[in-house]
Amino acid sequence: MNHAYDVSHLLAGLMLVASFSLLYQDRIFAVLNIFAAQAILLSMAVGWEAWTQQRPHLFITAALALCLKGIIIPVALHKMIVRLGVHRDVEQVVGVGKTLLLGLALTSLSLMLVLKITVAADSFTREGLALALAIILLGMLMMITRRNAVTQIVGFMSLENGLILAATGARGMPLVVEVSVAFSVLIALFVFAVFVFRIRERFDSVDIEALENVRGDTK
Amino acid sequence: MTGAGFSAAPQLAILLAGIALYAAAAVFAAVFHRHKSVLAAVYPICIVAAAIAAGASLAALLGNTDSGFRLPLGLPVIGLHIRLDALSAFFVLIVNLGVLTTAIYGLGLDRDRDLSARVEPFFPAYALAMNLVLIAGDAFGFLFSWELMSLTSWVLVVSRHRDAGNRHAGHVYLVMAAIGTVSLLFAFGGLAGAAGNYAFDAIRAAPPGPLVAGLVLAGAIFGAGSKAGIAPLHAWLPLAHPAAPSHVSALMSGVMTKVAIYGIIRIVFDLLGTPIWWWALPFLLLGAMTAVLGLLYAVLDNDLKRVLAYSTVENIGIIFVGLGLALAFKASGLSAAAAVAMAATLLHCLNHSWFKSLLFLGAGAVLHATGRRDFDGLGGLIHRMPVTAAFWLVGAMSISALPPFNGFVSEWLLFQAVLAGPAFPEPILRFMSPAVGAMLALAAALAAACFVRAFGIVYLGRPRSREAAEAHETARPQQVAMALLAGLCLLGGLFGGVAVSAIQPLLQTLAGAPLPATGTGPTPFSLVAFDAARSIYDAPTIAIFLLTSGLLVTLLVHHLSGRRTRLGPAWDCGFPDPSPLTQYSASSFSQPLRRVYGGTVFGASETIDMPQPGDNRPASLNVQLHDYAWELLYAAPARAVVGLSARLNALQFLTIRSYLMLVFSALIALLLIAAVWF
Amino acid sequence: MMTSVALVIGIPFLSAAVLAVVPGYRASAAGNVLAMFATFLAGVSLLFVDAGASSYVIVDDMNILFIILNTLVGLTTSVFSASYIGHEIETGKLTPLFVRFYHAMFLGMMGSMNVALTANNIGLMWVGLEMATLITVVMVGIYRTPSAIEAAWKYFILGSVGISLAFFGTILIYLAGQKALGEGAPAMTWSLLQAAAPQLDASLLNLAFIFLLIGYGTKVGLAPLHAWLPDAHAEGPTPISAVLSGLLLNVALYALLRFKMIVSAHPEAIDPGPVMIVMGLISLIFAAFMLYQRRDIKRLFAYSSIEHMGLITFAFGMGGPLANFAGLLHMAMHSLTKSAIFFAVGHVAQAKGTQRIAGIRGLSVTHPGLAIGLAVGVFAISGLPPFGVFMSEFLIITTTFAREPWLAIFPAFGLLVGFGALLWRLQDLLFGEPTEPAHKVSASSVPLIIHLGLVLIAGIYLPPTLVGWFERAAEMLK
Amino acid sequence: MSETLTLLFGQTIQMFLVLLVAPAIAGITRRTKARFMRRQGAPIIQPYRDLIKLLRKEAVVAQNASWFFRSAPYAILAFTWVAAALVPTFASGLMFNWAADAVALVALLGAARALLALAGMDVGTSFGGIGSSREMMIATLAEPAMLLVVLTVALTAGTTRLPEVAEFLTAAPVTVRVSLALALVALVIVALAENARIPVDNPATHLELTMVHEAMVLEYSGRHLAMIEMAAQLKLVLYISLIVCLFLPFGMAPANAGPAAWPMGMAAYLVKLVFGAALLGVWEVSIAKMRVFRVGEFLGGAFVFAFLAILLAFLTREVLN
Repeated sequence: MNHAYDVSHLLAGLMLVASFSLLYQDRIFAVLNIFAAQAILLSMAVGWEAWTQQRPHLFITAALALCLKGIIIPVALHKMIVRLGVHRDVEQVVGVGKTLLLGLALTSLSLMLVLKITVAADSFTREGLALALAIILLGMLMMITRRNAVTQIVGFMSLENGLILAATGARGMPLVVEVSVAFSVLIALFVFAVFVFRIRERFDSVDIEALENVRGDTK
Repeated sequence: MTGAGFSAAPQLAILLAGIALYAAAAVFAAVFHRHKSVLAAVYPICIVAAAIAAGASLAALLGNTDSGFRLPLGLPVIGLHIRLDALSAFFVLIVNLGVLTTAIYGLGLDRDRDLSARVEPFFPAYALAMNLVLIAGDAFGFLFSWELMSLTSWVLVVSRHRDAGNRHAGHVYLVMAAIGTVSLLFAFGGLAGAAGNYAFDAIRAAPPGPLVAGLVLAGAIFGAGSKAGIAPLHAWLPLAHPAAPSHVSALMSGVMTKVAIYGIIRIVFDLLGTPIWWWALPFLLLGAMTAVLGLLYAVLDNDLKRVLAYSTVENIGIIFVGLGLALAFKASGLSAAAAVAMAATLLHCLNHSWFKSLLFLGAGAVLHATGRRDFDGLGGLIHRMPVTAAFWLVGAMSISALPPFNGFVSEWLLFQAVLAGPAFPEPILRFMSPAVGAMLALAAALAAACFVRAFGIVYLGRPRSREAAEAHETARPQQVAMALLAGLCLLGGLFGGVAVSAIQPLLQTLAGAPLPATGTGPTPFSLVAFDAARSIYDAPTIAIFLLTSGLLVTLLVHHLSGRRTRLGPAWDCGFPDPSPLTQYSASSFSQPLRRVYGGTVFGASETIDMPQPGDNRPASLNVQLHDYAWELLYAAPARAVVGLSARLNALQFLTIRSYLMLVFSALIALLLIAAVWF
Repeated sequence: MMTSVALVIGIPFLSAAVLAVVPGYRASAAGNVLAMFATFLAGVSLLFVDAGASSYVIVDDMNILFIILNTLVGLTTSVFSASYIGHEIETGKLTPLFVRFYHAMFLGMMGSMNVALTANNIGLMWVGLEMATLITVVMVGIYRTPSAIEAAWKYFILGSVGISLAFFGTILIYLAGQKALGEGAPAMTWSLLQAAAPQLDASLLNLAFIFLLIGYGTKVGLAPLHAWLPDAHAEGPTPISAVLSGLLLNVALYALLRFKMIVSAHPEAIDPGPVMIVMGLISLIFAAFMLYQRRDIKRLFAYSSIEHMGLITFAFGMGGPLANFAGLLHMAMHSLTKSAIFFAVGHVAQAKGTQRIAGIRGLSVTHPGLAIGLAVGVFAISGLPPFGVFMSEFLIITTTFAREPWLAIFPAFGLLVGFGALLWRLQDLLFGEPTEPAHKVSASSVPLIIHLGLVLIAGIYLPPTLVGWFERAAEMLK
Repeated sequence: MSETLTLLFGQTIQMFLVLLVAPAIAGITRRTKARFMRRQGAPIIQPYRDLIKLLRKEAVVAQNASWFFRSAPYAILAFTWVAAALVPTFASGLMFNWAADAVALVALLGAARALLALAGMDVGTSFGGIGSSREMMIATLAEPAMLLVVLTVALTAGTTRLPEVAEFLTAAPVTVRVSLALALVALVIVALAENARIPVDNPATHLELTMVHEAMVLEYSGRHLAMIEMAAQLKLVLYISLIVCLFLPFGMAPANAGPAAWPMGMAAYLVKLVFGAALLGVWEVSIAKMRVFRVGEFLGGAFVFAFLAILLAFLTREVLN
């Protein structure tokens, strides 16, 4: 049991490190690579859970994470960037230093919060949940501190990685596989939507700010 | 009366029949609104309904009926309570007499020109709503009907929607009505308590504590007071009342304001429990201020219907003073004085409903005949509309509290109540009563000035426009309506003593005692306030006296001088000018008053624009007035709301990232709170 | 019970599948109406079966009305859609293929909402709600104009983030229940969680509620999570706006209330009241101010929906039998009224060929019936009698004042500010010199009349059955 | 019954008494003024002659005058006359003294004034309007002041009925009360204003932009003018009577004394009237006419005095209580 705990803790910790790296990176390809790494770490973590919890169907989730988020989407986004000529630099709204500081603050907030309120829960739930929450918050932070659509998608996917981590960490939770499938569909739609909009040539770039030129209500 | 069931006193049953007739008329007219004949049929039906309802309420008032029942409608569990007691009956009488006369006036409306699907279906609906307010026996029913009353009258206010001014008036009106309703919601919330005892009986059984009572009082004064037109909340009233068709204006000004007063009486004198002396202070202060301010507005305004609306504001002020005095006396244990003040208040409600309706109907006749209601386009109508002019004169004298008409009766009683002021145990009240008396006196004098001006400018002199010169006398039913009201004004003036003895049981309930000395005067018609040695006003005697001396004068003068009369051009100190523009105008008439009062109250200033020599431009005198109530309480908040909304509107145009940031911040904020809290 | 619920959920999904392959947009419109009618009958049949709960679905006092309401509004909206969307083809805004797609998606959305409403499993509830959201995203973008796509995109991103947070909250609820109910499905079953609420882990519940409030609150449209809502309403087809405001917001709030019940039932968990009061008031007052600057008629009423969702959230935050009763009543009334308003707005937009308020004047002259419909709707939603919203607002304001006099000023202020704006706009629309053009209206006015008729009746008389449901649900809500 | 008849008789006497003495009072004032100006002056009976002359002349009415213009003088005279007849003069407790109290009296005068102001506007000339407008402006200040004065006295006496007030003051020990003194000052100012006297108005001038009363009646002639003049003279008598009744009531025949006491009362009353009229004459020669817009301040002073008076009256009551 202790062994199981160590491994899952290690994997979750590595995912958190990957989240920080995502915040740190300002090259778009590097972002994609790190995200792929995080997804692979997630699939390993989920696989580990499937094995230790004796819930083989979680392997489906692990496989999904590996294939879709670890391979297909990074590759697709890579190609898209190349084909569409998106800027290779990540446009940051908030500087890297500040972002990292904020990230640290969010991480400590989630650790403090979860550790404080889950005194009664078993240690796995506590640590796993705390790390998952930190990953989720960092994903959101990435979404709001980066301007490119691609990095925003990556931010959302990273957030979703945290969710899957939390869901698989919750022992015996039903519907996890179904939910992970649903999320995958969602992400696919996300990528597809950006791609479609670009193809329609309605917007100059995938930059979301360009999407917002038309704001409905006239000023 | 809390039990369910449908047993009702015959008066209530008959009243409900009348009310049902209103409902039928409204539905009927709404369904067949394309047929002018159906629209025209609304008024006869309303006359019948109003007569039935007025008769029933008079019977209920005289019989001191107290009857009610509960219907399984409205709020669940609590149900809808219907209740007719003497207080309701009194105001039901006011409402239905108003509807009766205005509906008679409506008979004379021109079928092709005046009838409209925007007015006729809503006229009975409006009457219906006002009646329902008065017979509601629970908070929900009361406010339901109250809002319905606002809503139906809003439709009437905006019925001539092409005029941007009317639309503006409608908007201000309904928003203000909503503010008032919310304030009343507060009041009833306080009365009902957390347990939700919304039925009046339940509220009466458990009156609120002093702090809550204070809040309820504030809510009631703000809510019902704004509806009645109390200053400084009154600014909607002179916009909305004149915007409606004139017979509706008559109802709004003459009758609906009384429904608001009913609301205040019901809450403060009935539901709120034993009064505390300081409750009277807001009434006295606001009332005295309103009475004077209303007339100062009226006397400076140049629009016939708006002048009447401002004068309504003034009269509401007088009624408020009466209520305040009654409350103060009641709280001080001076029941007899409370009865005098209450009698004055109630009679003034009745009287004002008559003369204000009369004046508005007359204004309607003028508007119909000339198409104008600005003083600068009227004049000399006494020649073309002698009947209207005569009745309007009666109305003007009544509203100016001149004997032998009815306005004076209530005014007189009120002064008697003021004179009982030294008996107050509270020094503040003792010193306030003479101040209030002074304000009332000032208001009375201003009222005379205002209506001399209005009558003089509109009916006397020479016509100031072609329309006025070609005016025609109004239709016969409209003359009948005005005649009825003028007759009521005279009868009310003569037999105030009788009226007071009819409401004795009501005074007993509201003030704690009836009038002490009614019927002890030298004649059966004498109005006696406290006792016959202290104060009597015997209108019939004075009227006979006046008639006799008038007759004597006529006989004497005609005996001495004959009746030789020669017509000639006007003298005017030898320099008569044929242009009617040389007459004194309404603005010039009010100039001295503006000089005396305008500077302090309205920040009035005059600038003279004198062209340089050689310039052909005419010189002009410009007057600037500030309506502070409007500027501070209406325009400024409206600007603030729109300004703030313009700033907040930036939030509509953020980037998605910023919106995400908002979501994220909300989450982090809650998490931080949680981190600190748990 | 199971049969009825199965029908309520199954009919829309199956019909959606069928309609997706049926050629001809007229047939699919008719099919939509038919399917929704069948669903409505299935919903009504719930009245005649015993309430109860299985591990996946539940029918109780809390949701029975909302299920019936959902199917009813679905039915009336499908009737409205049939005539409205037909007009869109005539004006060339949509192709027949898209219309077919529209009808199928509509049914799918209704089915998803029914899933969320009947779910006893909180995961299933989440799935239903998210499916409904995703489908509406697509529907909002159906016109494919730049602004429509932008609105859909905004909705999509914010909705997805909401989805994620709500899911995290669901996980936390599961963890909170895990100890008391054991691993597996029971810890995700609402009725079991509710029954065992006092034994759950209080602090986890608290944390869960925060995530659920933000997550589902995004769907409810609470400020500052509301940003998707006005644009989604304004740019999508009008029937979808009606369903969004009338149903989807309600369903999301319903989900939130289910969780509030669990949290409230735990003696040591924090009281969700204050948070809901604050968020409700922010939404109410913010939306009320935003109404003044609106130039687009649908965006105007979208903000009005935010306002009312804020008021409802406030009412539930206040709690207590009266406020909860009023909140539930207001949910039902708002649903009926706001969808009716959107029906009327759809008519107006077709009659005048624009959604811009400045282009619509003098409706009472050119389209009296429509003007009355719109005015009645606006007055009903503004809480004027004789309509149902008056009763709920009456109860909310009076009971708040009776309990916390100073607190009552805020909702009252918000409502008044909002009323000022709505009335201003309404007068602009109805009165004055009519503007050109003035087309004839082709869309059916029956749905409008039905909705407003129901709201009118509710304002005067509430059936005891309904009162009973609400009272018991209010009891559960604390 | 016979007592009623007696009282009715007394009332009738008073009615005609005031009517008869009114022109003489105006005559005395004018005469006094003339004498103080070192003029001979018209004889005291000159106003009677004027009235008769006016009555004999035919009335010239402007072509566009309405029925109101013609009937107003009758009504004005009737109202003023009734008011004058109801103020206790030589005896209190006459037949109809009870019918109208002080408040009603003010209102009766107000009615007469309103009718006169309206009559001034009927022909539609600029002068008429000037007069009416200024008259009403003055009234807005004078009437409340007067009402307050009346209320002050009523408060002191505990009744608004003038006979009772007079009796109370006669019976009460003579003490100088500040409130009553202030009230007296206020009432005198009001009386000056209401009777169109210097400094508010000048009864002897025409064609002056400052005129008030005369401007209103400019279009009247013949019998109509006679009635209006008569009403004005009656009003003067009324005000002097009122001042006398409220502040110097001694000498008045008590209510139950019967006709035997009347001659004494009448003598006292006439003396007081003559004295008052003469005093008015003295006052008028010793002061200058004010600009119209200063009148507001002047009458505002009356209002302030009256207000102070009633405040003090309330205070006195408090001290006494």
